[in-house]
Amino acid sequence: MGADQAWILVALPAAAFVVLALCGRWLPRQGDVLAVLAIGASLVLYFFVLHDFLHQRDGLVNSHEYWSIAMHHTWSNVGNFNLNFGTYVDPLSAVMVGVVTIAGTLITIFSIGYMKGEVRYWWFFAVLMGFIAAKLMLVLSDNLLLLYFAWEGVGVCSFLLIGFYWEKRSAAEAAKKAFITTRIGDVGLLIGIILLWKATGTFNIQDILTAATTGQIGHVYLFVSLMFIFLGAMGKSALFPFHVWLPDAMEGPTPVSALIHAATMVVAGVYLIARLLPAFEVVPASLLVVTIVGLVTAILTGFMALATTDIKKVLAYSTIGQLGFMYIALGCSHPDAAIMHLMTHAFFKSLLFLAAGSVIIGTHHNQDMKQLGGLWRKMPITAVTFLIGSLALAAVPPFSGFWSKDEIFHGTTAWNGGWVTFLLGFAAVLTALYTTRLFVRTFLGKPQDQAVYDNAHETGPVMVLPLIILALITCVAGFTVFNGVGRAMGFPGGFTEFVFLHEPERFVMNWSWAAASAVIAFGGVFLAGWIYWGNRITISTRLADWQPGVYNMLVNKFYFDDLYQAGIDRGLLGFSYVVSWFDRYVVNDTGVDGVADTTRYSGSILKYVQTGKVPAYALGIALGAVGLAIAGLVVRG
Amino acid sequence: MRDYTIFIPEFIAAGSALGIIAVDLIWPRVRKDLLAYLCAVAAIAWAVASVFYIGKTPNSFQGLIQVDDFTTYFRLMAAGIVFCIALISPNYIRGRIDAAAEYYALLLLGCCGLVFMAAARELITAYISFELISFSLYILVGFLRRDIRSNEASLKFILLGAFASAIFLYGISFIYGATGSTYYDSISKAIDANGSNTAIVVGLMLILVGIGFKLAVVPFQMWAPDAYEGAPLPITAFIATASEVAGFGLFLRLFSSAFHTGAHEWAWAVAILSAITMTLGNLVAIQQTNIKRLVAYSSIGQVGYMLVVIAAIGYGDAHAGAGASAGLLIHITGYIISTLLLFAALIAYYNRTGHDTIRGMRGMAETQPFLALIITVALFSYAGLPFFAGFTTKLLMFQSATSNGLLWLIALGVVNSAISIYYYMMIVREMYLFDPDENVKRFSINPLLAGLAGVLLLAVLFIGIYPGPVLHGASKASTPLFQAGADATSNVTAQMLPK
Amino acid sequence: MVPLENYLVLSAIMFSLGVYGVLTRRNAVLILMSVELMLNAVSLNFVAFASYLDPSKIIGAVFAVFVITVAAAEVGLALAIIIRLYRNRSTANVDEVATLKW
Amino acid sequence: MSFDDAQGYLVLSTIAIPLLAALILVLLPGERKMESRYLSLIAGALVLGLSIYIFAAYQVDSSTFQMHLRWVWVENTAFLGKNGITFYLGVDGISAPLGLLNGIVAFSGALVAWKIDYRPKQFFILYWIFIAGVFGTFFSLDLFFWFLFYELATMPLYLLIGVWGSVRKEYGAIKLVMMLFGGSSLLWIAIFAVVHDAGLGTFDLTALWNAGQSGVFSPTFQKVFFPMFVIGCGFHAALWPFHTWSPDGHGSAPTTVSMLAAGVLMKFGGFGIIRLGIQLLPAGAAFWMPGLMVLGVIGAVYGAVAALTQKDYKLLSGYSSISHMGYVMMGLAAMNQIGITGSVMQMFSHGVMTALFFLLIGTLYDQAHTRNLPEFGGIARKMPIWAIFFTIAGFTGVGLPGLSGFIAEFHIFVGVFRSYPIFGALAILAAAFAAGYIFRMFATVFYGPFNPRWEKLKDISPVEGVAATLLVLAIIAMGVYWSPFTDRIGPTVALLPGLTH
Repeated sequence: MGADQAWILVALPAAAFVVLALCGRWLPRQGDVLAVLAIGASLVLYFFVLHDFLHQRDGLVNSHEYWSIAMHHTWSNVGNFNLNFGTYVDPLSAVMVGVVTIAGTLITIFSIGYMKGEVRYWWFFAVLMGFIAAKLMLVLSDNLLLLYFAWEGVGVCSFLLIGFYWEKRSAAEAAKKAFITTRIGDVGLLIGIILLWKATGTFNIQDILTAATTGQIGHVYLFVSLMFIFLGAMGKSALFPFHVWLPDAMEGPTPVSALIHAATMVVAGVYLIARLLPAFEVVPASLLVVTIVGLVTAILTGFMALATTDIKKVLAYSTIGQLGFMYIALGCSHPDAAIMHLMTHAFFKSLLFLAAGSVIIGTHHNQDMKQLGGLWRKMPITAVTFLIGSLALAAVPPFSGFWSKDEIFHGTTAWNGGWVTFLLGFAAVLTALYTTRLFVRTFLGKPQDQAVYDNAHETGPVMVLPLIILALITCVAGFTVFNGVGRAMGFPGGFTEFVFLHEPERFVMNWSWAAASAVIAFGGVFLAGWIYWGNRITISTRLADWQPGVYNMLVNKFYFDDLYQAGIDRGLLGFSYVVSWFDRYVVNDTGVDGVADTTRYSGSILKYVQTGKVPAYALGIALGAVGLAIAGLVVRG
Repeated sequence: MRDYTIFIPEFIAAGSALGIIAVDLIWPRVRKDLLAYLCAVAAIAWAVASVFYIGKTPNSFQGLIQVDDFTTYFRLMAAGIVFCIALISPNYIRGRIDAAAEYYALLLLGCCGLVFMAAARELITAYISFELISFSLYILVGFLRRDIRSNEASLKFILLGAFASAIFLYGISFIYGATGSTYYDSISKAIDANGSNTAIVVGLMLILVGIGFKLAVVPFQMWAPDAYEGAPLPITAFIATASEVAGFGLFLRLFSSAFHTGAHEWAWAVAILSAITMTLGNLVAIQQTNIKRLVAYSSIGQVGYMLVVIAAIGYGDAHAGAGASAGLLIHITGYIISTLLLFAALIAYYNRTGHDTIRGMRGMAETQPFLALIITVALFSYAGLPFFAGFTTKLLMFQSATSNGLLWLIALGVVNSAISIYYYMMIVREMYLFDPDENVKRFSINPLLAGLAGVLLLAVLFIGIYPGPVLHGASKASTPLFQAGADATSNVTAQMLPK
Repeated sequence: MVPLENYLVLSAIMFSLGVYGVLTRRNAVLILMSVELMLNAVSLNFVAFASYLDPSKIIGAVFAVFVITVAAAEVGLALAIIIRLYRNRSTANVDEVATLKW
Repeated sequence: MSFDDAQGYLVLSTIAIPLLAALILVLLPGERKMESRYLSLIAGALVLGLSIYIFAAYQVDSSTFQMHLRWVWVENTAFLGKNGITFYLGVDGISAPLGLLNGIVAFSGALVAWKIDYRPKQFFILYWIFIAGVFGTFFSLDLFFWFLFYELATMPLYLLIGVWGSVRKEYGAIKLVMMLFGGSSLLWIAIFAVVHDAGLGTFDLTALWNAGQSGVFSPTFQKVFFPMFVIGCGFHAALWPFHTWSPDGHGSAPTTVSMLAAGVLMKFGGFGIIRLGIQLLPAGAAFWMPGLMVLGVIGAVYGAVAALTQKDYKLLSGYSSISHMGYVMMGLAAMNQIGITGSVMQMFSHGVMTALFFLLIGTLYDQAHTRNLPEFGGIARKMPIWAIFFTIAGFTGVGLPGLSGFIAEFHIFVGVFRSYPIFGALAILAAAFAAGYIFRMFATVFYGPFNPRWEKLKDISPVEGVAATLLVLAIIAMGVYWSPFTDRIGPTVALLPGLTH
């Protein structure tokens, strides 16, 4: 099964989706086994594809050359405007497919336990498979149009999954909000794609990149189209102005949050920008924009995470923060750091979400820190796995988070002036802070709500197994950066030699940087531990009294949600009322009915000419005759 | 050179008119329906006789009456009208009119007048036949002796008719005075030779008044709504068809052969009259509640559309004029058939329910679906909707009349026919959208009427779908109009006048 | 020879008197009389044109005769209708006879 | 009789079968309701089969008129010269997909009309006259018959809406009919002028096209009469200022009629502009197309924004039709091959989508008898299958890739971007608004807490289910594999005069 049959990876989950959607209800165990088989098969096939892909490299003369396998055929053409779709496998997409398939398999297994007893059990797996198929297509597609196809497919599946419990009004609203916000982003993406097509005449990514790098597209034009495409990425990755939908998306079941809102969907934007990075490099200003947005998002969500008490919302904000980190790495034109962080983040964040899920199942559906506390005695395995995940998130050494965040720090040195590095450090500290706060308030200290604490219990093996596997992966994932480890696994070298922008660079352990980032991580952890573990409640309440304004602002997520809601209600819907009023009363009543009434009214006036009296009629005739005669003479004269 | 053989069809018609009166006098107790069938048979004989003249070389009686394809076309139309009116009248007349014989005789004589109006090539004959059909109409309108509305209508009709014919005569005297002759050809040669002067212009305008009155052109149309409403139903149909056909017969003949050389004098006047007529006719029709008055205004509107062709004759050259008058002939044929179809249904409904207001037709789709279908088809044909005669004929007429100068008038005509769709739909609305009043139950209609209505319905559909043959006949009829009929009359005038 | 214009002016005056009569009179019979006056004016006109312009003088005279006969027939018919109306409505005043309107 | 003529008779039978069905129905006694329904079903199936065959049998490589049938009707009489009026049918890349659309909508309409039991015979007579009119307009190549069928399709609407309509049916009926006839009276005038000015004394469109494209009409003539054609057809296509019949008319029409009116009748506008505007008066088109683009954009944005706050879902889908037809106008106004191909595809996609929309709305309205959106809630629990169909229709409206909506709009956007980038961006923004009103409808109608008032709602009936499945198949077919459409439409559109490549 060679790399150019990569489309089979997409076909398997897609077929599962069709089968489950049509007759999932009547399948044995409502089709969850079929789902796991489909995603498992894709995982196995992925390894074959990877194996074949790596061996193709042997034939290359020097290892520096960038190799890839592309396969496409024409789907339709209108004159010279032909759309051809196909797959494109290269190191970047290989890693992404790996992340999706591994995380997907584990999460599908986990959700068998989590979703037991749900009303539409089969529908959940159907849409899950649909989502995975769309995500794989997105990653493997070789042209922007097919990418946009998959992009929208991913959006729809996220809408269906967020709105899975659609009986709840909040879930329905959250799904609607998520889809519309990402849809606005997609509008930008579509405009960007068409602008690029207008300049290059093709949708194929590689052709566009070569056209951009060889300067065939004007700088300003390229900048505008890249900004539009970045708009799409911002929508999907819930970056700064569009971040409002991700916290609400937690309404969906936890495996959904794990898979979609941690591992795969939100990182689609990162993949897209990484894929188009050569074009971004042609216009340095765009890289600056990406970095700034990344920074603002990281810091802002860091603060928000500190204020919320719902464990899933904290993880959601942390996801947005980590995405900010990835965009900063991209901004510094280090896709290797960004993709590595993406990979490691996918594993430890899905671990955290799944652990949070098992906490929710274990404590019978409550997820508010104020009720939880001291759970580590009741749920030891979940507690340990949660600890490993949070340490990785806080970038504490040996765990995977540390290596990838270190790479990002290394990348930010590219910006002179160091202000990026400083802000990144600050964001890293914030990350460590809220991660430790989350762990401490959930698992350590006195149980806040005795009732919850008493009947808390460890979740079943189906859910615990994936947790353990993910925990192992989290520990190990960081070491892939080393050359030796990579070579042992069959890769040409360390992670940075596999995924690179211009040329592979061997990872060299820079002790000073490693020490600095370790200090930041431990500092944050101990600071949070001191605040929250010792006399924990008083400190956070003191913040509320000391600076009520700041605290309220944090709790209300800087009032962005209300800002957008007001903007829509007053702006858009107001404009819509005006337009429909205008249509009803001006265009319709005066324009159309007005004309009809005037004709009818004029008719009713003219009818009174007919008085019924003979002399009046005779007068009509006489006047007509005289008028005609005079007019005849006048015209002739 | 008095060739009486050319009048055989008219002799048959007039003879049978007198025959009907004789039959009534001899057998007073004969059933009145028999007279109707006699009249119908006479009409058929008339049509058959006139068919023989198709394609014959046109010869004229002393240059006064020209029998050519144009006259044959009008003979066939006249025969058709009499046939249909004769068949739809009997069960209307049964209770209401006692002098049935005179009724049918006048129908026949009136239509003779119609044919001669179309066939005349000389002003005196034209005037005489103009008066012949007017007189028969004055009497027929007043036939319901005890109904005050019929009396009032005929009074108005005759007073205003006399007034208008006086003006018409005054115009003719001026034309005669200016050109020295009453023969159309010598008039046109005279105008062509020494151009037009004030006398001719005034004369032309006054002639326009006379014909305008007959066709109910605005501002001379005020008699029409009252006459339509007052007259008995079959006679309303007779007025709507016969007087229109007669008026346009005279209009076409007179203005194509006599005044075509002085066209720039009257073309603009006809265009303006046409514009006013169609607009007022359609606008006032929207408000009507009585079906007969609505048909009156709708026929005023239709006259407005047909005047466009006369204006086109004025603006265009001989070839364009021939094409345009062919369009007019096919439209007027379609219009007659639709009107007869409409009135056949209205009479059947009136005989049974006695309603002639639109409100009275409520729920007809329930009580008598066949009649409702007939009325809808007739109205849609008036409005010019597809598959029905109105659409094809109106389209062909307007298309033939299109010339750069007249496009505004045709645009107005099209807009007016769009307006007319509204009030025809209002009648269809009354019939289909509402349930009938409780006391009216489903009833059957007289088989004769139903048969006639069915035939007319097929005719309307035929013209609407396949206008080929009728258009061919109309174009053959309109060709002789524009050939200078010099050969027929020149030798006669020379011969008559003493050397 | 009296010039043609005099005759034409005379007939024009008679014609307009007739029109005035039709417009102002309320009684049907008097309207009828004014119409007859107009017809006479027309026949005068014909005869005048015939004598002055037309060498054969035939057509004008023939036309005048026809006008007179038609006028006579018209009067007979109109009076019959007016009598019928009078029997039904016992009035010949045109203004009262106005039920058919609008 | 060559194979091509045989196919010509097939095209003829798409018009003849509906008329024959109407004729048989006339002769059928009124009370026999089931017979009239079965007859309509058979006729619907036949028409569907024929339209599919015509679409399939259309040779993709030769983009000239195929399957043509020509009977000389009236010739060399009065003002008509050589083949003055000919009954001339032909199929080209543009009319083949639209014929298929009509076949599909006709069959599903006949199915949906199954539950009409107030005088079904009369309903089906008028219904089949409408369908014959639509087929005639798409396939006839003679201006006389084109216009005859154009008006024939509009004629029965008054009675269809007036007798079988719902709320405010009289107002909706007379407004719809009067506005459409107002529009077609503009067409009358323009046709008279064109036929006269061509000087050939014939209504044959192919002759008129050659005259038009070879510059017989003077530029000023074209500048005057092109807008008349566009506005005349604009009434049918709900072009912006002439659109007000769409919400009211569809609002008060019965389900099947609003399916037909929105699904097919609105396509007359776009089709007419191509046939009579672009092909006949290219110079006029070149001059006026920016104006049409502006109207199209206004229509697209205006319709979407107005739909955002509609309380009544029938009006809402009326406004959404205006918005989608705005895209069609923009595609045409782009005057390049991709744009016009996109607009023809959008005509097909919107036709099928709106038919599905109105079908589903009709099913809900017939049971709930209220059209006020806020009163609904959590319907999906009571009507799950209906909810799935509605979701698919909604996603097509939003323009989700994989469904026909996206690929059609995508071609239009690409085409419009090529000539007017700003308008293209505006159009894509309007597409985002579409997501607004459709998802607002989803959230209020399906999801959210269940409103106990709708306890007794039953799911979609099997007959309507079949119709809805047919429409969904069409949507997905075009959404996933659209090259059959682009291969047919593309080459024909390439032949249109005055295209900027």
